[in-house]
Amino acid sequence: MASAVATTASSPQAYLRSLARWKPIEIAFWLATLLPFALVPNYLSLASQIAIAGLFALSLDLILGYAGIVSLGHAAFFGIGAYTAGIISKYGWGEPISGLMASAALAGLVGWTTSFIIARFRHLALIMLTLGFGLLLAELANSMSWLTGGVDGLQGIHTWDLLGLFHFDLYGFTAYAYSLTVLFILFIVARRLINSPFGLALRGIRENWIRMPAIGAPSRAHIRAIYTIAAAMAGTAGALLAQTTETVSLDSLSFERSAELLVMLVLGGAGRLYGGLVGAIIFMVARDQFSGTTPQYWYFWIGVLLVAVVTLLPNGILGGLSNIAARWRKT
Amino acid sequence: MKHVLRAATVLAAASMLAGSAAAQGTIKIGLILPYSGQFADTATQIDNGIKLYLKQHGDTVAGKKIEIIRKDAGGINPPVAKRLAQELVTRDAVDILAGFALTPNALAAADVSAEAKKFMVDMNAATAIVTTKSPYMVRTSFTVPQLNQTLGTWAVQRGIKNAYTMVTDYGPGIDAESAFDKGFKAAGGEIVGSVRMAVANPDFSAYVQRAKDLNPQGIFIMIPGGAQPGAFGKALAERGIDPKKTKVMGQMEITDEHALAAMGDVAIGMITAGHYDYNHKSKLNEEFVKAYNAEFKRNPDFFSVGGYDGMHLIFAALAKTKGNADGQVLVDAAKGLTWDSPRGPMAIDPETRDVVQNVYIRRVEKVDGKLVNVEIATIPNVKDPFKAAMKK
Amino acid sequence: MLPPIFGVLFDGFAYGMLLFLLSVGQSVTLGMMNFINLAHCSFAMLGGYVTVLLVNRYGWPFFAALPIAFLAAALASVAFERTLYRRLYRASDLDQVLLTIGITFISVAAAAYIFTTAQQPLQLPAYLRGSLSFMGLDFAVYRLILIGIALAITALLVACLEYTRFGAKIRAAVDNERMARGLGIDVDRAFALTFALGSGLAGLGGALAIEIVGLDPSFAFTYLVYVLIVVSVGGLGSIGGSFAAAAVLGISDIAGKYYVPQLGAFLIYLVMVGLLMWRPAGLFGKR
Amino acid sequence: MTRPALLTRGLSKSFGSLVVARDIAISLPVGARYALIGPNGAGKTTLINLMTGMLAPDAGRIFLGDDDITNFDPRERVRRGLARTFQINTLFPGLTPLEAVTLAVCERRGISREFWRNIASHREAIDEAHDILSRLRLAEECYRPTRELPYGRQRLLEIALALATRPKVLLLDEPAAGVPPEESGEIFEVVAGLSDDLTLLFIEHDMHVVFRFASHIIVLVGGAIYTEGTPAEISAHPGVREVYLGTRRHG
Repeated sequence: MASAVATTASSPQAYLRSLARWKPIEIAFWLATLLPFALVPNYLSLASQIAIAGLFALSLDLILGYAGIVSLGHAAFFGIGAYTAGIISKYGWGEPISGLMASAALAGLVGWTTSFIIARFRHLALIMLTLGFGLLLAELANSMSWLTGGVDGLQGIHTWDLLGLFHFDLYGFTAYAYSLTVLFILFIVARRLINSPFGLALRGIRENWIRMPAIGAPSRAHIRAIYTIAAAMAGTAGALLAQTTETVSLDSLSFERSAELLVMLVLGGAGRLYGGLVGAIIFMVARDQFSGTTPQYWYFWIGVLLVAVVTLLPNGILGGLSNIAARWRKT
Repeated sequence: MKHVLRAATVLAAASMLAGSAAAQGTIKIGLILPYSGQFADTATQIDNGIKLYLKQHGDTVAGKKIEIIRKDAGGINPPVAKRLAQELVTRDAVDILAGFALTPNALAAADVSAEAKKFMVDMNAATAIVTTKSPYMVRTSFTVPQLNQTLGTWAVQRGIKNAYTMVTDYGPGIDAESAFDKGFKAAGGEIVGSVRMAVANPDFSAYVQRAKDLNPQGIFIMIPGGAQPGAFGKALAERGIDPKKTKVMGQMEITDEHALAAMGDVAIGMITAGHYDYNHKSKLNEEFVKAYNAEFKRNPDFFSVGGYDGMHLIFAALAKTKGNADGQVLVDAAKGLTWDSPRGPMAIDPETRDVVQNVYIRRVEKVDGKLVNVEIATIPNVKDPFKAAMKK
Repeated sequence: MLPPIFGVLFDGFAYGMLLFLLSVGQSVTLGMMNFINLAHCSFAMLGGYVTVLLVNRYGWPFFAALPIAFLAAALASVAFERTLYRRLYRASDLDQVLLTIGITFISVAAAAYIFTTAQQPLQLPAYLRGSLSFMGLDFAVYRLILIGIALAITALLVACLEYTRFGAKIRAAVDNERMARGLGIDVDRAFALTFALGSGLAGLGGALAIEIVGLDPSFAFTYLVYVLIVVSVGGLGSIGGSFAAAAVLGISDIAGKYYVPQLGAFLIYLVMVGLLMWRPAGLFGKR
Repeated sequence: MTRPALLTRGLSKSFGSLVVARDIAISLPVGARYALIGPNGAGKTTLINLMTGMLAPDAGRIFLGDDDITNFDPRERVRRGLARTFQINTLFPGLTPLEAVTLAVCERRGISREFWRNIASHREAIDEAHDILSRLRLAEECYRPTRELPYGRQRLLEIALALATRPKVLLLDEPAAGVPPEESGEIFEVVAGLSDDLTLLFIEHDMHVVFRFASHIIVLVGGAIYTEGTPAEISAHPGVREVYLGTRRHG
């Protein structure tokens, strides 16, 4: 795609601008996200949870796909967001939007604090440290059951009507509209960020960590910044789940959630804004369908799906598809 | 915008009503269980109980065909459980929600039951407060205090004057600890120490050593079923604690069939409180076990009987309402129902909608070369003590 | 009379050896071949099921079942290596993660289908389940056996991989595949053999672990975290490192649970985080 | 005499018993074109790593102009005008040369933390990057991902990235390493055409190239300076012929 653009670009500036331009397929994608309202109104709860998973995957993509930080503990921020929103609501303030912001702020604060450690490590040590922090936090939440409700989950969450107008209904109508809107807004933020000088610096870190200091780049400061942003975004996703389902439990912090998130992102294709969204859609729809038909053995089919994607479409679905498209164009 | 929203909601509601109208002659039950993951076996056993009941009694009651839609919650996952419950109600137009192996999932789905006014049958989740979350819910399993507070009282009456408690540091463990403490202290016993153990814990030797250091007359334990009871039993044997001398007590899962096989002879003498075991001596149970084995080639356990009795309750209530599946009508019909179950006499408390049943105190013995739980005492018709205390 | 601390140290060391046996295969595949095999515990689970089947159903002696568990996992892994894994030796880490997680999912479902979801308790003879008294302390027989086997495997692996031609070939093949081929080393075979060795060790580890940790289809996921912890703390590619890491983690976990049970659940993770912050490449890590 | 652009004094480093740098004193005058030669394992790359802060010396001091930079981290040295290239390509394979050089320019200009405006709106930075690429004859290929560029082009991009930091002193670690002889000339012509204000130190094995482009040659053997001097002095030095030039002819 880049080469096709290059020949027509009149100046380097125009070339870079063209890379960031909205493409028709992107607009089509976002229009398609509105289809569930009309086509499958009975699936809006699922659609809402997919949008939340997509937002969560997008937040991981910012650090993994763009800055090359593999995290197995990203659920920590999701959980912090979820518990913050839940606890605020439990103690009497169920207004969703302010709750969302408070959750994002707290998750971001924790992300910023831990980023000072995270930014010092690479490779396996980094993965294991994120995993370790995640597990420690999950244990902490379990032992602080006076605050979190422990294994039984937090009880007594009530989310007020959105904007004082829209009740969170049983059909998930409001939930999906709300989650989708938040996802879209944060997607725009992420998209701008990726196309900014800062986004370029992040890709530099991913592409070559060693070269960065040799061109005078403060990689650690960059990593701290993006880690904080990703944490806040993950916290927002967690808060959305807490508010739309009015439940929070320890699973929101668990290793399984972090691992599942990684699977979704890699399945869709890391390092591509839409990778996490596509991965979340495919993974969650596949799971919903497989587990609907064979509740006991759906793991098998999900496994087959993953193996098939890796062997047929390396670098995730989007990565594989763009490779195929590039090869096809060359011939 | 608001109008559009309302219109869409109405539309969706209309389509749902149309759905249930089309299914005039059927009653749909949405079954939410953790079919995959760590608790898959619990789900399997509950579902087996349900399948057996349907096989024995057919799938029609009061002229209605019973249709079951199964959903996998995949372990402890309340948001998913709640969504599945929502979808079952809105998309599949189910009349009854059932299953629920795990308390957090049951609590989440209870919101849906309350909001949509759907009858809900908790076939396993055992935390006392679960049934308070929806006025349309009944329970056919047991409650943690029902077993453990009863056990605490019984232990003191049998001369165990001091005890050490060891529970896993999670909801059911903490509930069991406080229930046992309550029963034990009220009867005059003394708790000499306690420890809360890590949830992910493949090795118990350190904790057992702590208990041994204090040399109590009794040890009360509460750990999740599955792999841990076996590991716990081994730690007892290795640290030289003999359940024949130090009374090791707990809730029934620590001496279930698989746990006993894993522990071996060290389990002999362990005392547990339970509401069901496949060795319970009654004609009804013998038939049940036989039929169960014929169908699934394994013995039923307390999960199975929760599912079996859950189905019975649904059938009995529907028979009483002549097929009316309205949540309020069904729950009213369910209140006060009594029947004979493989576990013994059983009833639904009309006030709390919770299960009333016999609590059996059992001791592990070797009978014909096989380790089994032998009932040594029966405390009849026990209500959930937690709710009794709440009322006061 | 020995003070109880010796008992705690013994239990901790034995627990560490259990972790070591479960992880050492991963240390071989991840450490030597640089391949992220998250399906490691699936091979361990296979070893476990083979053992249960042979011992419980066919009445084999436990020790006779162990080599079969090793072989079964090794053979199964060769089949996977030939068909799936080898395509991804040079793929990105993330693709390796996705493939092996997929295989783990499949193995979990397959185990549930074939062996049901029930716990599979191993029926061992009484002499393996008792304990020996020595100076007032009880030493469990099974734990002594675990320690013995762990020590033997460490010695054997260090000898094989660091002092034999086979070991040199593998290291050459991993360090510079093209040069190794140029030197006439059959790289494909070296990789397949290493992979089989790693998976076989996983099978053996699984067979030895189930007596303590139990066995059901979720096994393939449950112990993955412990395996990753041991391998990363030990340092990639170092058998000795894994051994030391497992011992440190096991002892601190058991000692922590004994002396400060309030921290029981946190300890193994705290130790891991602390050790990795101190030595990011692991205790004996080179890279 | 004005202060040298880069000065090291008593620089030493060893790994265990292996001494890789022994009491090294180098002085690069402003605008110099110095070559660093020596047999494999002489410690040439190590010396560059010490100067740029990628390795910490055991002893000795490093001055950049008036500043003692011994304790500065690599990034701070770059900001003060000490840049380097790498013997083995250390590029950004997935970025295009335009993106990579723009990144370096943005870092220097201090706008790399700006996350809201599109990169394309930073016209000056982009033009500067394109200008550097043009000077290094990379303009035509600046829209292709780096990993697709021919090897020789990638070597030039190494230099372009370093230039984007606007260095006062540039350390080139075998800029033409691995490039066929017919292409290496192009690379050195580019190097020779760089501004006279820029102080250069390059490592190179090809003696023809060294004698053609260097004004001064430092010979490193076993981690220590064996000798240094003008190309004429070095080519006449009997010891150098023996330990280095002699073996190279056959090696």
